[in-house]
Amino acid sequence: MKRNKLIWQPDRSKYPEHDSNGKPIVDLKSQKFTKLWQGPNHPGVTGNMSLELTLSGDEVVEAKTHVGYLHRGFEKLMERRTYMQCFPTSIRMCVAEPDSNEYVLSAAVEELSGIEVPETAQWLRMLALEMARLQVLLRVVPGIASTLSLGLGSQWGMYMREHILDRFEELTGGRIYHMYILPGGVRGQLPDGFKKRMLENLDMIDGFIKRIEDLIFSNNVFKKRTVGVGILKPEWVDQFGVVGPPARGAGFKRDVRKDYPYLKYNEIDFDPFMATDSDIYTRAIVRKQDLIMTVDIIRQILDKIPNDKEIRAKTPNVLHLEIPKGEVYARSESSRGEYGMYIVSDGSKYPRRVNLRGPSYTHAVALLEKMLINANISDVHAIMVSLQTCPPEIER
Amino acid sequence: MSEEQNINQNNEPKEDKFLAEENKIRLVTGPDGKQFQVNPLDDYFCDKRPQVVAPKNKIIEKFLNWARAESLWVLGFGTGCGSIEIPPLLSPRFDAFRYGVQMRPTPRQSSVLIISGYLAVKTLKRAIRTYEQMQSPKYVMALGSCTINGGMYYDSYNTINRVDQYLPVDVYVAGCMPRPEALLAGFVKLKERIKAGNAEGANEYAEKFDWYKANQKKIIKNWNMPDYNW
Amino acid sequence: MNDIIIKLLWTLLGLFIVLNWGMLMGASMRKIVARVAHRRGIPIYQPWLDLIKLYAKRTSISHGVMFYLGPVFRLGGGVGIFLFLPLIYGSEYWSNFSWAGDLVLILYFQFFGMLGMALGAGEGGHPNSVIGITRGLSQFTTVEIPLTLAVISLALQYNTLSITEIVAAQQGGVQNWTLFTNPVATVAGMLSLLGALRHAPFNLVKAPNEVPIGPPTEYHSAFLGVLRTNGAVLHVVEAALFMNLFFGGATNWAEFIIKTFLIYFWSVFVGVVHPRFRIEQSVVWFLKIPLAIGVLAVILYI
Amino acid sequence: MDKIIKDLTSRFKVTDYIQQRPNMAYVTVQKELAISLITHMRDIEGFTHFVLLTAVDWIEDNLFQLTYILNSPDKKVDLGIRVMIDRENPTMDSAHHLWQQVATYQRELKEMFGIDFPGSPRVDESFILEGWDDIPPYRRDFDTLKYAEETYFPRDGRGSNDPAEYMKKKLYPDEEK
Repeated sequence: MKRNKLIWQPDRSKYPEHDSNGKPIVDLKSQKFTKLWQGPNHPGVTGNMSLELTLSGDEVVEAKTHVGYLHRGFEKLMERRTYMQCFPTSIRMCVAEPDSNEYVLSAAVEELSGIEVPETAQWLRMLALEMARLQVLLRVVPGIASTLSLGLGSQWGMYMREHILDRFEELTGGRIYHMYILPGGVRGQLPDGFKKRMLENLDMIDGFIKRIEDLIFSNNVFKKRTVGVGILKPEWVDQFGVVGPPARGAGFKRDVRKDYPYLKYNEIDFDPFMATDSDIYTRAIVRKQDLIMTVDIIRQILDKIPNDKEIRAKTPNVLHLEIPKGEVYARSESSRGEYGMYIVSDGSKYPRRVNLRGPSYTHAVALLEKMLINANISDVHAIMVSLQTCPPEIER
Repeated sequence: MSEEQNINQNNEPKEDKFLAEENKIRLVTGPDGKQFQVNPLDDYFCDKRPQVVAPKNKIIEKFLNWARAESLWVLGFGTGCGSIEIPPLLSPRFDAFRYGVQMRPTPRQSSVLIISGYLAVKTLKRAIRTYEQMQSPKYVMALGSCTINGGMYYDSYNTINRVDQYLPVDVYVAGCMPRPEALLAGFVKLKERIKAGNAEGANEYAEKFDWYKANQKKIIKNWNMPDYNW
Repeated sequence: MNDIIIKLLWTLLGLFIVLNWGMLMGASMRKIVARVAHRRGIPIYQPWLDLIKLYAKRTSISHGVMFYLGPVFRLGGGVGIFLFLPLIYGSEYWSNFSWAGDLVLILYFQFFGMLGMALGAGEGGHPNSVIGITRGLSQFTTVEIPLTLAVISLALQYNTLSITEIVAAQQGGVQNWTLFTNPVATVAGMLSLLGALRHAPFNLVKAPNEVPIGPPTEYHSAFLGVLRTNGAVLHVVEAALFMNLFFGGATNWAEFIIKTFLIYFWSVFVGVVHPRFRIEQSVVWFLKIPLAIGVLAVILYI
Repeated sequence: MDKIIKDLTSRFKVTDYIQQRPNMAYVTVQKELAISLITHMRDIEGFTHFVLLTAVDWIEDNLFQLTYILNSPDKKVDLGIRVMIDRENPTMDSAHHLWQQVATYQRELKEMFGIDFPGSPRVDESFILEGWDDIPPYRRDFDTLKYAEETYFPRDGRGSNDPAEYMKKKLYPDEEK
């Protein structure tokens, strides 16, 4: 497809007028501009946040993100809780993919207190993390088309996701919140017959991927809506701290699993997909390839996982778990990109400070505000969904 | 401009430091050259309190309640983490459409407000606004233990502990977070309540309007909008 | 005098049938879409319950006189088409008030409801409804052009502007349908039907993910009830219009029901597997292929 | 990594060097030199990926610790830069000209800790909280439980146990201490 032809780039150098700093002069009383608030109860906005858009015609002149609708003060609350009590709190920081939270917190705690994790536990952790990524991607890959009113793929994806959640229930006992990864290891063994059922589900997901390739990725209307729209320029990647699929779509091969291998990722054969076009369509393709890769990784994990009984390291009584003084930053790759937690310990039972670095923090605020300028009002939500913003991790 | 400021200093009885500039009392020059004072909060908005609309005929009301119960239009407003379980509710496995539950994108058209989890103060303001924009009869369903007694956020400075102090709640669904099955059970419960004629939350809100408003204003410090603005 | 009243009563009965058939059709379409998504979908009686609930709302906030009149105009548009549309060919009672130039009047009424809606939505004052109605009007203008061209082609072909006569000319077997005698005009008409019924990819007007939900954003309770009533009527009469123009009309109710169902199903069928166009894309789309086909259809019969 | 640190020690007087793990280190730098150090790291050493900026409240020492974590995508190393600033009147030079995203972090810090970053765009606008008129909530001397109990309406009958005591009673009845 001739991509250049589809890119819609009107000349906006003359109107609206810009001042010397390059900011548009918006005079709402002149009736040339419209102020449009979208959210928090707007079905197109991902999660509970809102956009304040200034429109000139159909085009966005100025965009502001408003967050804070989900602020619970986690970082304050965790200062009042012991390390063990932090776990149930931390997983609620990002609802869509709670396992990353568990992992980064326990990785940070283990690193500070020097706990060695048994090998089987590491494999099981990796399984949980990849399953979490799988269930997110099953929701997100067709979700971009769902924003553009093709809800069918989303419905199928949700159905597939339910099966993965069933497997989660089998493995951990929880449907959304798992609390599976704890300092020193994991909470349970692989159940009997889990591998067989999981492989059956993965086969089903393979079929699903073929179906959405036909339904979504080869659909001409979908291409027309997404190719050349919402371009993330490569020079913004460092400027805005872009990570994960948006960065990989812009030609930066950044994947924490490859760059800073944690757990047993260096024993697994995978290669993150990279593209350079950096529009919505490319990001959707990157996510779809991630989905294929995740399915492959889970197959490898199930193949290589050792059948060992030891899944918890010897840890001191969790009630008096005290952690040596120090600070640590632990990171992992979530479905949205680099996900990290910075913990400062003052040697007591309670953390001195916990700070979460979620990819949405920059994606949804600084980057989104930049990307929405000159976007068509119809594309705003497609751009937003393609960045996969998750409000709870912005305000925590 | 200077005159406007003078007016503000003189006539404003108590200074509301969060009041936005466009909501302050100011002098406006009319087309005939006369100046008059405008208080936007009083003058530009509806000044009618919500009214209690009592059902008239019992038998007809019974029939209408049945129709209302079977056609629950839910506002797509995910206020908290419980909203992650709303999409599965509408997908093949749970399929709430069978129960007459449909999603509506605008508060004007919806009849059920789902408070899906904890409410931060900032969201509470929007939830109240949304609730008031909905048309009576309207129902509130609150999910999760955090709406019942604060749950695990009992000590958070930014989330409220009990929703029923601010909005009349019809059904609570416990759990953190409630599973879709629990949500479906909650819908069935709500239907029972409506069919029995007990779900008169809108009237209750109108009756105890002052109490609710006092509670709401206690924690929402920058109210910054008129009291009646639907 | 008496004749007129009796005819009016029959027409009202027809309106009642069409309204119920429209709701049933809408519900079954939603069930079909749900089936594609592996769901069971709404109960088949859901639209009636929704309608009762909407009319039974206890409060309704109004924004002014035009806010009242918007849905009324919209309903006027739908019922207006119905009044002048012959439903069953050969039946005196079910042909409503069709007369020699009804085709032109119907084309006018198609726009009438949209304009009324524009006034009401403007009074509602919500920016989303204003954006939605602007999009709706600009899209509908371009949707009308291929349809008008197809109608002109038909008028040239059959030498009449009366729907009854067009249907009469198509009697006597499938081979006489416009579908086969004038396929080019049929294609142009069916493509414009996609835009008129506003399913994907042309549903940007009420796209819930972008402008919730377009023109009726501020409409609620009985206002929305009127709009929904109109929607049910309008869907059937639009399908019936196309049935009369291109598919040989109907000689009895069973034929009417099957044909309108299939014609309406065509737009759902396209819609369920497509995302939506942006407004300028859909405008350009209608001004390209359907317009060219429409022009071709006219040229062939000049 | 060692080479970089040695270089930094001579140029920017960094102290308290801690090698956390082979690819992660922390240093402390004076407030005046911090921004030039960060600029140096970004432009010369290739630490182009800004990971996070956050603050830690050391109320005992009357200090705020600001932590900038920088990452070098090529060398695959991280550097945490600690800056100690006074708690009484906290101000810090803004770094938003280096990375545009930093403005968001600074807005949050201004709101949650009350640390001022003069010149940072929109730093005075409220970011997360709305209508907050208490002391900034992430400071250690703000008691969130007390605030919550006073402001909201706790439901009666909610019991709370100290988990350590409770679990000791239930799970480890024999254990001493």
